[in-house]
This record gives sequence, structure tokens and C-alpha cells, in this order.
Amino acid sequence: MSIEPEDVSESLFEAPPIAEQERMVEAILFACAEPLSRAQIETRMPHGSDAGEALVHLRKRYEGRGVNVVRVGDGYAFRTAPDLGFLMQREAKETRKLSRAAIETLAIIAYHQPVTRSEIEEIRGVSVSRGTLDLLLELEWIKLGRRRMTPGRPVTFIATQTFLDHFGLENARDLPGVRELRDAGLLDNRPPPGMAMAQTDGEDEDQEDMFD
Amino acid sequence: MSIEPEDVSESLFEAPPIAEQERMVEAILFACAEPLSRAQIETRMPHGSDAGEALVHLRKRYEGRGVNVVRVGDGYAFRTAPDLGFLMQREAKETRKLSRAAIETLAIIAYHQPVTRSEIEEIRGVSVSRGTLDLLLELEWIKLGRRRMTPGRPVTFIATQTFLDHFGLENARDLPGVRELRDAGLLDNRPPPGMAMAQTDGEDEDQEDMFD
Amino acid sequence: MADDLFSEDIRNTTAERIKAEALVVDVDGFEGPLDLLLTLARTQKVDLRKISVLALAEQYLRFVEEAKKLRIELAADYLVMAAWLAFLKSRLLLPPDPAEAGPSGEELAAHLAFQLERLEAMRRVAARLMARDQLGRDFFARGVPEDVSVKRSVEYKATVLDLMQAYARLRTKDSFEPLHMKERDNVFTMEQALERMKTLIGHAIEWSDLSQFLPDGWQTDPKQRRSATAATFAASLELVKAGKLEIRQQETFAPLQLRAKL
Repeated sequence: MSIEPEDVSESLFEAPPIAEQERMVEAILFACAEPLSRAQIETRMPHGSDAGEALVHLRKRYEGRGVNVVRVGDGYAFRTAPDLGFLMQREAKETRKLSRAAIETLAIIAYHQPVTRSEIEEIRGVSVSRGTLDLLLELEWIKLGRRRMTPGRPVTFIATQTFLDHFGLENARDLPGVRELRDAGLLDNRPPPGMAMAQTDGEDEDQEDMFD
Repeated sequence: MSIEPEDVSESLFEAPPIAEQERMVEAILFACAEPLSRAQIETRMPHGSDAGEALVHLRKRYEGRGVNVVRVGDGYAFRTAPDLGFLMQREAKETRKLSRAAIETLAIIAYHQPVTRSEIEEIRGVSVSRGTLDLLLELEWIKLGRRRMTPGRPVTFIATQTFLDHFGLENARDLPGVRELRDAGLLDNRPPPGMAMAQTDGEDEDQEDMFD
Repeated sequence: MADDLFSEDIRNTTAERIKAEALVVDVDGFEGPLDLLLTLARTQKVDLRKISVLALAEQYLRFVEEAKKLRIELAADYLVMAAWLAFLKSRLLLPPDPAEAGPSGEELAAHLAFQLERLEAMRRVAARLMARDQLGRDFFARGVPEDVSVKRSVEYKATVLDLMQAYARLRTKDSFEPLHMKERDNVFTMEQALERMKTLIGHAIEWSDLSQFLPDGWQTDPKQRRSATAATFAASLELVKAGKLEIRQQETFAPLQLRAKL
């Protein structure tokens, strides 16, 4: 009844037909609530399978259906079609209302990533409270990126796949208005001339303490 | 599509086309945590919709796919195709064998249903822990049957459709009988005590009652 | 630019005054001086790119004066900004001093204008982001994800053959007789405990006291409780050895706690 996956990969030297692979990807994606990457899908499939090709077929099959295969970062997931949301009010989770500070901080991280805390503060003109970042980290909408190779080696923040998934974005390039902002130079990292109002070095050290 | 005349006069808008209704049912079943009955689905849909017809189309669409629309009790739900279960196995980090107590209890319930707890204990010769029954109930392999019309009106346990599905049985009568077990060498040739024989006969009738 | 602003002031004096007072009263509503500057800049009713930073600096300084008059305590960063804007204003108004190093007034003003434009842009896109369809509100994931679960693990281990063998085992038992209540009155064997624990530990995700694992009805009679406790403890040690369970004790004589080892 139950076949061990190893048995399958060992005994079958040929990959299953593509139609069968498509069924497999369908089942795997359906079973999982979180997006799975092509590689993650493939490791579950019999040896020699091509999840990429199966995904192309599968996405096409679900175009215009009540559920769709969506791309989220480097992952794929089944999601209900956005136009049918009204049917699912009973499933809707009570979402925490985010403060203005949290929303703006999130947007700054998403559009400017990777971005340091002091850069966020420079953009908003106020200090970022610990609670705001904690909340966004807790929601798994942001995470720590690589440290900036500047004095103090401050940590950076980046947006996560969960963030993309939550807002139905394929990747960060799909953020609304991101191209206009870039063309207008508003995403440039333009340091303030001279002293200006920038709060810089001191804080970066704090960050190190905070996130180590 | 059968629309009651009252419905027509009540609703100002026509029900969506059936293809659209199918999409709706697809999304609702996908997002809902429990199987939904036809009536439950219909209450979520726009006025005048016919969930029954949409379901017929939807089930057909998913025939042979990696996930199917299956009937669960009087509800409907998406389930990954049974033949692809092995793909989901990798997700399970620890596979656990059903304890001896649990498998014996399950066997007794399957063969003797409807059966009370004290009858199970009598057959096993040891007490049945609450945990064992809870596990089987949680797995939805057993459920409570009708109360026995004897003093104390004890509850009885019966095997479920989920149990049959899991073990690939059409119905409980497919379970090999004592004679077949013996022929297969699973049972000693030594005849069980007379009382047990008598019980065997009675059992089959009970089973028939159960699965009609 | 500044003249335009003043002429407008004259035209709607009352409205403007009410607005200015509202600003003062609402000082708590601002997310810092930059936010306040942005709000003030909007009253210039021009594209932020064409904003008069000088006029803005004057507006801000007037605002701070107004707040002082009303004895509203402004947070330090508002005052720091006021000092900086006063400095900027002087730089913009006075001819550049060649002896003085550092950025020119124009550079500083340009950067401030850039900051305001950028903040407003971020506000705009943040609103667009939040207006998007959101997971769990407008679109949904599978309601019954089928990932790792105890249920699944068990599923793969029980087959029809297991079931038949179990039944066959029962049917060939010599002791296939009605219960002997006397024998098992007060003794809970380790084997029984082990069997019981094996089915229970799957659910013991959280630390739970050993006493909670005792069989029903064995807690009241001291003899039974002792036997059950000893058997359960011994069985737990076996399971720890098998790597299925963790045991801890917070301090000496504290209750023993168990949880499944994941």
C-alpha cells in the first residue's frame, strides 16, 4: 500500500511521464500551506523528474480557476483566486491592525531592502521603536539580511517570502510603484550632505548588540 | 440547474453562470478547514446558485488529478489522490508504528463492531487505556456507535469510513474471517475456546447492520 | 514663492489661522519633525519638487513659536529641527562665506526637499501596499494543509496485515477468558505502562507532569498510585533511552515533567 520514496527512485530509472509529474506537483503543492520552491518539490518527486516543466503545465491548467498556482519569490503555492475572497469571509482571520509606524517601516524595508535601522530612521525622520521591528519580525514579514560592510557593520533588514505571499507579490520587483520610485531616484541611497540631520554611527553599534 | 420559482422572484440578480459557480465551489472547498455539505456550500454562494450541479462538474474536473474532490460523510473536501500518498511521506519526520494496544483494539473494533469498551477489555484480557481509544478516535478510524440497550447503556465503538479508506477496504465484511486467517497461517490450528466460536457467528450479523 | 504664500494667507486668513492652530494643537499627532514638515509643505500647495525650503523653514519656525506661546512642550527632536532650520535659513539668506567649509545652504535645502519627497512617496506606496489583496483576507491558502502530523506518521505504519495479525494474536491467546479483576487490582506493570505511554507521548508536545500520565482511576488509592507511578516512571526512562521522550525536574523534589522528543 505505501511505497517508500527510496524504492521509487531506486526501482524506476525513468522519470514518470510529464502528465504524471504534473499530478505529483499538484498533490504536493495542494498539501502544503506554504510556498515550496522548485527544488523542494523536486526532492519529493521520483528521480529524474522535472518539477519546472510540470509547474508550467500546472500553472496553465489552473489559470482562471477558483484556485491558482501563484509564484511567491522562488516558491509556488495554491491560492484562491482574489476575486472570490468575498465567499470566504468565514475563513478570514482577524488581522492585527498595524500602526502607521509599522506600515511605513514595512514599506521602507520592502522598497529599500537591504536597509539598516538608521536608514529607516533617516527616511522617516524619527527613531524606529524596538516594538515596531519586533512586530514585523514576529509576523515574519521582515528578517535580518547581511551586515552592511560599513563602520559598525550594521545589520540590514529585508522583506521575506511570507511578506510576498501575504501581499500576493511574485517578487519585490512587483511592489506597487517601485519602478516610478526608482526612476524618480527616490530609492537611491543618498546620504545627507555633511552633518545634516542624519543620526549615524552611534546607533549602528546598538543594533549589533540588539541582534546578536 | 433547477431554480425554485420563489427564488427567481426573490432574487433580483440571476445566479452566476455554472462555470463561475464551479470556480466558487472550488475556492470554498480549498480554503475551508472542514468538509462542507452541499447545503453549507450553497449558503456561501450567491443567491440562486446550485452547489450540487457545480459539485458534479468539479468532481469530474478533478477525476484522475493529483487531488480529488471526495465525499467525506455528508460533506465534500479536496484530498490528495491516494496513489500519491508516498509523495507526502517525506514531510513526516518520524513515522510511528501503531502500538500493539492500539492495533489490537482497532482489530477488535473492526471485527466485532459495534463493541463496548468492556467487551474489548474482555477480549484483550487487559484494560483498554483511555489514550488508546482517544488516539483511534483522533485518527478517525473509530467512532461512537449506538448505545447498547443493556444496563448502564454503554457506548459502543464502530469502525469508520476513514478506517476503511485507510486500509483499502470496501467494507468491513472484506476483512478476512477467522477461517481465512487460519488458512493463511496467521492463526494457530488450535481451535479457540467454544465461546469465541459462538461469538464469531454473532459478529457477522452485527457487521452487516453496521455498514448498510 | 514666499510672497505667494503670504498673499494666500491674506486671502483666507481665518481658514489659515484655524488650520495653523489645529496644527499646533495636534502636535501629538505628528510622527516627528519630518512628518510635521511634510504636513506644512502641503500647505504650500505645490509639487514637492518645487517647494520653497526657505518658506518651509519659516513656517516651521513660526509653528514652534506658536507652540511656545501656547506653552505646549515640544519634544527635543522638534527643537533640534528648529535649530537646524534656523541655521539653514541663515545659510540660504546670507551670501556664502568662502572660509566656511561644509555643504552649501542649497545642498542642504535640496536634501531636505528630497527627504520630504521620499517620505511622501513611501507613504503613498505604503498605502498602495496595504490596499492590495491580502492572504487570509482576500485570498486563501489551503484550509487543511496536510503536512507533518502524528496522524500521517501512524498512517504509514498500520496495514491490513498488521490488523489481521493483531486479531489472529488475540484469537490464539490462551488467556482468552473473561477478565481476572483480582490479578490486576493493584499492580500496574511496566509493560502496561510502556504500552500506555507509547500512545500518549505523541500528544505530549508541552512539558507535562508525570502524574498526568497515570492511568485513569489509579490516582486515588495509594497502593495503586504507587504502582502506577513506579511503572510509568520506569516506562518513561525506557522511552528516554529510546530517544522518544525527554524528562526534566526543575529542582529537587519538584514534579518530574515529560515531553515527547521531536
